[in-house]
Amino acid sequence: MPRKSYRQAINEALRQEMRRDPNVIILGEDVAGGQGASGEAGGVGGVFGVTGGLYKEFGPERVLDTPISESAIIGAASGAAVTGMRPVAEIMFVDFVGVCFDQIYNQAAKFRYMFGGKAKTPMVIRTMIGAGFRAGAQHSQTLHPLFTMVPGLKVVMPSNAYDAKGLMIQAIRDDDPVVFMESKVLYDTEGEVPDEAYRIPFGEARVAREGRDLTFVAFGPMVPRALAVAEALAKDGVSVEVIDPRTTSPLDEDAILESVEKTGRLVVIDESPPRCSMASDIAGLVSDKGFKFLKAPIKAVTCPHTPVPFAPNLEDEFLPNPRRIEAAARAVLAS
Amino acid sequence: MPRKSYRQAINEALRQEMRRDPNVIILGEDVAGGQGASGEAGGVGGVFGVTGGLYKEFGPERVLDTPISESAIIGAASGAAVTGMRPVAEIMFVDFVGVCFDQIYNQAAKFRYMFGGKAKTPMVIRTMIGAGFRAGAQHSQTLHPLFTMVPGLKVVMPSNAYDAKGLMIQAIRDDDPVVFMESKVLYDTEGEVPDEAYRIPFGEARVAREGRDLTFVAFGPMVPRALAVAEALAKDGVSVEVIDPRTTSPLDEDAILESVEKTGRLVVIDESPPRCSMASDIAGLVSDKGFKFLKAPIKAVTCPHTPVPFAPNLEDEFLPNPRRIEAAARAVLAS
Amino acid sequence: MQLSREDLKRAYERMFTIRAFEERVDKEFALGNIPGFAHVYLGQEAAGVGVCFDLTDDDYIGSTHRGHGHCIAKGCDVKGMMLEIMGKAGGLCGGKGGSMHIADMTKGMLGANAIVGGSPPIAVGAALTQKLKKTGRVAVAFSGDGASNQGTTFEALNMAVVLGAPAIFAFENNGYGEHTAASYAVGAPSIAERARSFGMPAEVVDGSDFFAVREAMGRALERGRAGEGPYALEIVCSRFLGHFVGDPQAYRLPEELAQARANDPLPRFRKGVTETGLLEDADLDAIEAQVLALIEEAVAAGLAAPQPALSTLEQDVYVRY
Amino acid sequence: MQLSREDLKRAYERMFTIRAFEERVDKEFALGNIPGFAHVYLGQEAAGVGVCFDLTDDDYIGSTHRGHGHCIAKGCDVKGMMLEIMGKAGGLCGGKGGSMHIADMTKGMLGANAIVGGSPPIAVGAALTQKLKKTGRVAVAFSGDGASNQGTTFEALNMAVVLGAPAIFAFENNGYGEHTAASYAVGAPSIAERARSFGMPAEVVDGSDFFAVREAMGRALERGRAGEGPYALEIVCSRFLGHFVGDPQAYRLPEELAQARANDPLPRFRKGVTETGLLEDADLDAIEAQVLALIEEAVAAGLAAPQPALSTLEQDVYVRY
Ligand SMILES: Cc1ncc(C[n+]2csc(CCOP(=O)(O)OP(=O)(O)O)c2C)c(N)n1
Ligand SMILES: Cc1ncc(C[n+]2csc(CCOP(=O)(O)OP(=O)(O)O)c2C)c(N)n1
Ligand SMILES: [Mg+2]
Ligand SMILES: [Mg+2]
Repeated sequence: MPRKSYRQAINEALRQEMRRDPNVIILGEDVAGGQGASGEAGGVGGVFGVTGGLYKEFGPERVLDTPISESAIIGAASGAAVTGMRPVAEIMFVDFVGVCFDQIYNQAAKFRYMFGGKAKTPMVIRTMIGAGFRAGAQHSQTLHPLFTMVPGLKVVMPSNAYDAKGLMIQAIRDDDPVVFMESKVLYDTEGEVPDEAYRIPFGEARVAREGRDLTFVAFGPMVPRALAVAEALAKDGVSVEVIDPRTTSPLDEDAILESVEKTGRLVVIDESPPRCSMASDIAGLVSDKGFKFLKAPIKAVTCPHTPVPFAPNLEDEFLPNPRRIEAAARAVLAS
Repeated sequence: MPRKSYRQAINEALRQEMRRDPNVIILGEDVAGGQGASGEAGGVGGVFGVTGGLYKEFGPERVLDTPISESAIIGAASGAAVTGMRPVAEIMFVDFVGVCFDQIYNQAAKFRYMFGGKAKTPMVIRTMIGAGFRAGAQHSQTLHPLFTMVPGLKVVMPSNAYDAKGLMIQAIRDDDPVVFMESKVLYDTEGEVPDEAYRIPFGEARVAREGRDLTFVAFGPMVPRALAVAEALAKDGVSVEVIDPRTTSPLDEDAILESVEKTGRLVVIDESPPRCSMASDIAGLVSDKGFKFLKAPIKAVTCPHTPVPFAPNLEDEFLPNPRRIEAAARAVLAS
Repeated sequence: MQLSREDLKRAYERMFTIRAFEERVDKEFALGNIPGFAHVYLGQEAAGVGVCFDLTDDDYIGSTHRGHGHCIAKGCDVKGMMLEIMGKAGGLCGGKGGSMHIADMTKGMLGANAIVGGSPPIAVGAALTQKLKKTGRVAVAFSGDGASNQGTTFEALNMAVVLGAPAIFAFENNGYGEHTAASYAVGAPSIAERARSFGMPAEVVDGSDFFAVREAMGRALERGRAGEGPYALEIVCSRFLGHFVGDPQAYRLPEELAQARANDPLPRFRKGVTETGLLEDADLDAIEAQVLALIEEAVAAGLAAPQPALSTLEQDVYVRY
Repeated sequence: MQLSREDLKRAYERMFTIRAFEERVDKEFALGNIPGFAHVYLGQEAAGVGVCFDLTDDDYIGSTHRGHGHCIAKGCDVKGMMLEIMGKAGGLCGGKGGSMHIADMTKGMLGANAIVGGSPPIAVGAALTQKLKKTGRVAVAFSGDGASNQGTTFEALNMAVVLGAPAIFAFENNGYGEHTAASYAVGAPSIAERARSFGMPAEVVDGSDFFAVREAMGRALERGRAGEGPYALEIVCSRFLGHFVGDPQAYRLPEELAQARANDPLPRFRKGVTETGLLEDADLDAIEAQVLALIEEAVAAGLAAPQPALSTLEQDVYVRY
């Protein structure tokens, strides 16, 4: 199977869906780039190149650059969605969501329910997440709990190139608003990605590694980290199962509970401050429905309750790192 | 001790702090009311009357009506706070926070940390929370998890008049941004409230009722509901301890853990959809640090994963109601 | 632009339906038959009807918390509205929306909106669809004077210009945002001028004159249907009652309220069409009688209707598969 | 308004400090000594220095992601800035802020801001303090042409008018928001006109002319210090390099970039003051030498400085008690 990067996988998904369905449009800041400039338009394709080349193929009526007006971007997308389009809107860094959050959680997410099931809002919000780029407190957040808590939103966190393509295609064909969280640190990671279109249903976790002694649940960019620690622990004879839920909403509760039923031990690894996080969300699930399986406390490896610091050494310490993940695993195994 | 309503208690706290410190100002929509109108100015005092009379005592330089521009309200407050004032800004219903969330979580909340400890931002954001008013999906939310997850914010949820006054005075004197969540359904509830100023420190839970068999943790408007069910269960010989954390950030972890150490059983009652909620947050805490005390699964009684419905019967069912609280308690007691 | 007798009757029928509906809402609210909040549209009927008069079901509007009038003007079913406002099964949103969230996609009604400034960005999106699909249709964003100060509204104005979307911004300046006067909260000398400075044509129009509103809207529509971009109208009007049902309005002097009633758009319309002989008083009286019967029926149906089934509580959050 | 020799030297010193600082940032970034993103201010020096020239430490500015120039213009310590940008202990924010979050309250610098449109509301608050405390001080909100389209910025304009706050909106129109031209993204014919329509005086000024900027700012300051309310400046300028360090700028033709360099504010200043005999080339050369030494020192200090202690990671989130 051809190897492609996470970035290419997303780009391919967008391109294939745009070819398939003329209602799919892309809008956001610099998704084309160069509009109104003295030089060439369409040569940018997003600050990290994810929408590269789409303007050239589909033109200005399908790939729309916008002013820096995120509320209007999201509103334009949801208004277009309820009237027949399938927009893919970009909020460049997820950190910017605070200027347009109303249009997401009070508007697009609520239309279907609030209007008694009579509206459908098929739109995707693409956004980049995560620390590790030394980009400081306002360009490094993850914020998936913010979306996960909102009824009416579906929330996707692909951890690898294959999933990124299949989940994006599903997101575009889905009839609800979907927040699609792209990990900056994963853009250049490669994997086997089929050329043809395929979808990965939402709410179906992937068992990224099978194991017996301990369950890791990890999201997006934390999945490769969890796998690396699992690998290291295997050398010590510890068998770790790694679950990648792929979507935080809907969440594949069964997959998590089944794994904990088998292992009796759980560590959640999540790039987020700890309070009201996915780490606590999973703990809430398992300490209720999986309580009888538990042989040890549930541990969370998260970021501290701080903004993302700029200095590289502080940022590295801020992220759930192998040392902290391993320590949590050992603590859970010891009890 | 004089009896006062929750509304009066907050009004009194504001008034006393404004008298004490000329840097305390109030700003928001219709906090005075009637500006520019043909009739009288200052006669409104907020849509629920909480700031009533303050304009008349303190005038337009201390009680500032604003346009419907929440980002500018919060920005004006934080900009005033870092330059020497102690603003109390109002976001009328917490539901409106989506239009100004950036100014809260990326700006005011992050200044202190992001600027290396060199800025202080003493401001209070007053806002009204909760369902039960048949006000529909965009005027009935609670959203405390949204603030609790943000490092740099302190989050207050008073459940009674006495606490409301003491916590508001603390909030105003605090040197950090504080989100003060006022429960609409509690405004008319009365309690004993001293005339003089007093403060209740943040992060100190109140044991609202002592008990042996089971711990309820409840927030804001859910505290009286939890107490009522505890009362009912007492008739059946079940002794429930009710913990009111009073602030969700900082959270009094010790009080919760101590209670669970004693009872071994926990039900969290929270007005919020379930995902990434305070219910899961508390479960995360206890399933780690209190695991060894637990004799039964941790149950959460929350709202369903839906927007707030308008129809009264649906809204009543949406809220954690006595039937559901009691069922959870019995399930936990039975296992 | 001269309207036929049938058109004139339709205009009056729409305006009077709003009038009668809202007066009844006010009354049923006081009787406890309507839960929650209600913001009535009394006094602004000519604005909504004038704007929507020449729209089709394939044109869209986005509305506000004060949305009943817009719904009726856009052709929503009055009985379905009343049931919705009463929180009953069979309401336009199954009772799950309520007064501030009535929507009807089949009528191009994108929803009332309880967030001030919530609709304009959405309307730009609906307008964008029309542009991309080259339908010649438009989308209207109703906003109040208060909403004209919300950042989302400003962004929508600029976005519509940049995308060349056929969005029409109908600013209903009724002088107040809640209990604060527009003269205080709108720092600009004029909402229309401010909109114009974003790069679109804009005009001020007398909102108690149905004909003036409709004509101004005609210019906006002409531009929109021709694919030439957005347009803004500042429609100056007055609300007869308080911000919400129950607001005592101490901040407005009796003279101001009297002045508002003196400009009542309905008698003005009646006077205009009867004096010029276009319609007879009897025509209008017949319409009124018919409308009142309809409202009566809607209220009776609303009172009789069951509450929504509890099983609907968790329905329609999102598609499940 | 005629400036003394000392003032002129100070002006050049500030502009050249920005120039040398940013050229060095560009270089150190390429060498891997500066982590993350960097948005340099090359070409816009006269704008920042012109705006800040007559401000005191008790006047405030709110800045942007492109904030180094504003910091220097407002008097922030260059060494503290370099350490901060390198993420080192001893940086102005202890290494926790970085390029996009430099702040110095003692200099009235409220912070660079990585959220486009983040600063204007905050600056209005700082201005409100001055109004309420009757200090005669002002607060400046720097924003780009791109930021001029953000809802928060529009709200801030209106709020400043309504509250009568002495806020000065300095829109630096460098023609681009990232890789999109202002001619595309700003639907309005002019940013200044758009601001004026909010109800404040506004003017367009040539941002490569230090004197023109300072004079326009003088008018804004006069109004602000007198307590008469806000003011807007659209400062037309050009950025020499890409949006961030590393942007190849294929969207700008070579001629446009050459034109930008031809309007370089520094030679223009030098030419102006030497031709009229106010200063000698030697004066300016001496300043340059001095500044270059200072920057050299700052870089050396930055490279030598330790990383922040890991114990600071969880410090200063909020006050604990
Ligand atoms: C974002 C937001 N802020 C505040 C409110 C509360 N609120 C509801 S209606 C209203 C006044 C709106 O005034 P205007 O836009 O003039 O409309 P009108 O009520 O006059 O029709 C306010 C402040 C809200 N619903 N949403
Ligand atoms: C709310 C928000 N949206 C988008 C961005 C990404 N972004 C950073 S700088 C920039 C362009 C800003 O343009 P302008 O205001 O003209 O400033 P300039 O870079 O030209 O100085 C953008 C889109 C952001 N930081 N914040
Ligand atoms: Mg109004
Ligand atoms: Mg720019």
